[in-house]
Amino acid sequence: MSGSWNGSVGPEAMKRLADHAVRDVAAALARGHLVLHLGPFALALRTDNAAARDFLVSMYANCPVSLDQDTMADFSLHVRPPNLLRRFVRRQVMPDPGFYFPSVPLPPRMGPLALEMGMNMAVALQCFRFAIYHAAVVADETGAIVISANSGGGKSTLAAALMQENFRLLSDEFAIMQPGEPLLLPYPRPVSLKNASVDIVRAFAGNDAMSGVLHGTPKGTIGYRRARKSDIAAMHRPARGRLLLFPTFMEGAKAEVKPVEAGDAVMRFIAGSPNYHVLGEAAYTSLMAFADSIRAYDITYGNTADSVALVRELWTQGGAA
Amino acid sequence: MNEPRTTDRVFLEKRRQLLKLGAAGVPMLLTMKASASSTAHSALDCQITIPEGLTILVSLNGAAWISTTYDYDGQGLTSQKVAAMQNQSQYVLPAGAVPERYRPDGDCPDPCENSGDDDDDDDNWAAAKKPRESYLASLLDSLMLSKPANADDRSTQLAYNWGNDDDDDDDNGCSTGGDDDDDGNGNGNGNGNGNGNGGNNGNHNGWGNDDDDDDGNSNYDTSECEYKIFVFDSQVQYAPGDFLDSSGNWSLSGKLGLYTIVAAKYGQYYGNYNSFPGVSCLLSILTYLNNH
Amino acid sequence: MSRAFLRSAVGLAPLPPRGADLVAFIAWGRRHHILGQLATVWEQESAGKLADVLANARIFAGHDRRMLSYEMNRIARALMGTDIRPVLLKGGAYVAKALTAGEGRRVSDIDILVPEADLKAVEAALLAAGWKPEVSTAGAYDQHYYRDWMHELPPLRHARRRTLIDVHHRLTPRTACLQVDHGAMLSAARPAGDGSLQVFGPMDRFIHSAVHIFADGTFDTPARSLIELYYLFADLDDADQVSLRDRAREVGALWPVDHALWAVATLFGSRRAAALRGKNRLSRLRALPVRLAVAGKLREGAWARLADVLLYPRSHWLRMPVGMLVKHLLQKSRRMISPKSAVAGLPGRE
Amino acid sequence: MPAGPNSDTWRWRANARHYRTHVLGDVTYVYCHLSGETHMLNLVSMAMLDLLVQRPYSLAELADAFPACLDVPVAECPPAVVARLFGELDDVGLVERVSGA
Repeated sequence: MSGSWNGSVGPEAMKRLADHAVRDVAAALARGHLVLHLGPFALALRTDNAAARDFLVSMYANCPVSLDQDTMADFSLHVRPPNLLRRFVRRQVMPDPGFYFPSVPLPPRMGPLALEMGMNMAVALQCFRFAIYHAAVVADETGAIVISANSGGGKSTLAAALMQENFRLLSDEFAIMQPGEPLLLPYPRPVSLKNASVDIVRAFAGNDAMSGVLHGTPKGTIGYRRARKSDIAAMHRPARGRLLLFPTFMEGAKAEVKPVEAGDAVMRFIAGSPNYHVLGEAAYTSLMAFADSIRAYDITYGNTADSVALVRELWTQGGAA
Repeated sequence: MNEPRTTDRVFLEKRRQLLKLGAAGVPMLLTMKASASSTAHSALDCQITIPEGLTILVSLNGAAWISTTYDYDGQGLTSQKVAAMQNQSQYVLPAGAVPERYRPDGDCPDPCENSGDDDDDDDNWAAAKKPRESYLASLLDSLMLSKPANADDRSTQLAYNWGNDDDDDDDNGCSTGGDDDDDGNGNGNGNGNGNGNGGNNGNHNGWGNDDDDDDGNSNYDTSECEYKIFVFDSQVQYAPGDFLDSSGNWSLSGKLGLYTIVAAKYGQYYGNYNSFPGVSCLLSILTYLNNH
Repeated sequence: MSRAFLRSAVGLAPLPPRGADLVAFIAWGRRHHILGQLATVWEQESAGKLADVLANARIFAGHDRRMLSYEMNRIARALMGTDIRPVLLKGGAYVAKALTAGEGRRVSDIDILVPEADLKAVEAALLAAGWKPEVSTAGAYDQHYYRDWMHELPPLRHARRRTLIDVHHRLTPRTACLQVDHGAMLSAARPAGDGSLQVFGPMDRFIHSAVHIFADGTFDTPARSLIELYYLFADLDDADQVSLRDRAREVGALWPVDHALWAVATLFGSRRAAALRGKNRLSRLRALPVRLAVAGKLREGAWARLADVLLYPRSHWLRMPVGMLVKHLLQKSRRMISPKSAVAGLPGRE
Repeated sequence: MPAGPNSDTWRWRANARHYRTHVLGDVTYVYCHLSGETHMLNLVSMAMLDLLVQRPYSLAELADAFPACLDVPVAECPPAVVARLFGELDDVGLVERVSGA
């Protein structure tokens, strides 16, 4: 019985979500048989929530999916009402990644948020094959820019702005690092934008690039900028980090750049990882190689145009570290 | 591998400087921690919205009544007001739910004996370890003081000494504010203020009106010293995850600290039932912590 | 269905051949927290997504294993200079002895056994080395409950590493109707590693596992527990297998061991275990509830809930005489309304 | 800070096979195989670790040798400070007691 147990059909031959009839998609989703294949992960999804379903169909149209119950997945996610009673009494929805994690229950119209949060949770808390760091990653042919997530730093807005500058999107939420090697893997899901950023990004990316807007969520107003077809097409092509940024957005602030010592950068970067310690030596090896290959900066800016100009400059100067 | 460096004068001097820090107690070795802190974690950076006018009444034994409808007049507590508040409370927590630092001291006749508020050690504020959090906590707190004027003062004073200097005029006999003030002076200068000040601050808000000096009612009615009331004058939004340090320990102080504790306790007893504002956000964080 | 899964889990049967069954099998393994064990058996022969899933589980289990080894090292360090040699129980012992039962196993805390006379010294040494009483059980009632009625110190958590340790001084609660002769097992323990820690011999390991599973608990992780028994049984050499029941009788743990042999014989089809049970079967009446519960737990769903109903009172009944049980439950229910702990919402167990 | 009792007669060493190092500027990142933890050591703690790799020291011997190793007078690096720094290494399991000592 050698090599015969693989539990999946070839992902290359797989149809895109948009190529399936919506009815089939809905039926598979209702049973939890829809498996989304994105970057290194296969994620089995299940939901009855109409808002989450419509969001998925629209925002993930170009992703390969399978709709049969034979497909093995890395994680599974059920976006569902908190309990039976709630289904009828006061309708709510929440992500259930299969382990005990009572997340914030949300009104049904916020199904998309529950879905996206759940997909983040599934990876952040259950993935150990790769080291995960809380950061957005974009890249061109020469390498990747890693934007570390400072609270309120504008990571996602900057990532969306850099997409506009012809960088491809690897990931909005996680830098996913290959163990042993400083390679960053794409996981191109929609870029999640909060409050004022929603309109800022809409203004330069255009309405078609955007999801509908959710008002009054626990995180404020939320909207998503979709990953492009080209981002999805490159989802198996890793990139090597060249620039690590720690952004701070301050209304009206003058654009400023300050180099960060590699030793400090590493410490801050690990603090944003949910699983660094689980991977042990493999995570250490790749992170040290990463530290040797990047230049790190604190950047402060007061508007998106400034931040883009600043990153452009850092990107063209110096070449690889 | 650092052979060539060891002879370098600059290098030797650097080591010498570091050694001075080491002799002063600064750690020379840091262990990297993947973060349990919710701020780093998108799934957990949920916010709690405390509705405007929410009041928390705390009794001597640490029971709490929470009401979103009771309209406290700010004129000091009487037994009637306590009864009315309890009647209008939507949520009740049993004795022991609220930590001592938020409870009234109960020493009614004795003016301002030190309440022995020695709970600093169950907070993680000690020393200068968490300047960011304490700053954040105080800032958040300052945003919701009863008196806007104070809020402005305080927000510029960061975590240092705020609350000690201003209106805490020890006016009424049994105000714990007086006690806390002493406490605050004691350790606030050394900037271990989180706790003393936190409690202090809470006092101010609830008792803000103590300044009005109407000791009159507390002479015959011990409600003033058997209960403490905390009022959120305006709607407040905050991320409880900001009160977590990287080890997953809470640093809770002030009114927001109290609210976080009360919401967590509520979640512990009743889960999501009856939608206590913010309880699901807290439950998600607590569950995450318990599983990691 | 579950019995077939159990056999596949330890490699006695092939993996389910159909895709959908394989997906169900992995989902079952995930629910029962035994993907790590599945990985040790099947990762080499897997490809594609299945290999990914098993690799992921192996890496996670590797972390637990590292944590466990390091905790042992730290315990030995904390006790350095004393002549106390704690016995590692359960997972710790399996890792220290590199047993199959320890491979891929998920662990959340470490258990050690020390003679009751050394308890104070051990506690003091651990406290001095950075362990602290776990917040969720630091209240006076819990402390009293653990110290006076149970078989362990209240759990301690290391302040920096946040790992938990349970220090036992006996294998069943003082108050339980089953009293295992832990003294006999303690004196038969043997050194592990550099000798600063000890482990039970193979027979006693099996016996302790059986006691833990069938006589002391709610049987919360049935698949994991049963797989553990299977491997521990397989780890016994012929002579040990033959002497097993005698040793169990000697230390006063015969009936849990008979339950365990029943489980290994029935669920994994071990003839050896079946033969050992021989004619010495427990009376059906005594055996039935436990076995129904095991079967129920394995089936999950409504059956598992039914099994919980059967097992929860039982677990308490096993631990305390009735009068004390009433008192404890009363105290517990009172605590629901009147909590002792003053610190809210701190991370804690349960 | 130390992870357990200590005695002036016990001798300690660091075993370079138990960890890996990577220098980033003035700090060294150390991965410890035993604990699976990554530590950031500065020039002072790294100097002590390097010293303890060379041969075993008792705490008293270390108090003598370490100031010399740093090229500073004992007054700048008194035994109490040496003990505290050693405690930091001990606490994370980077040093081990030499058996028989």
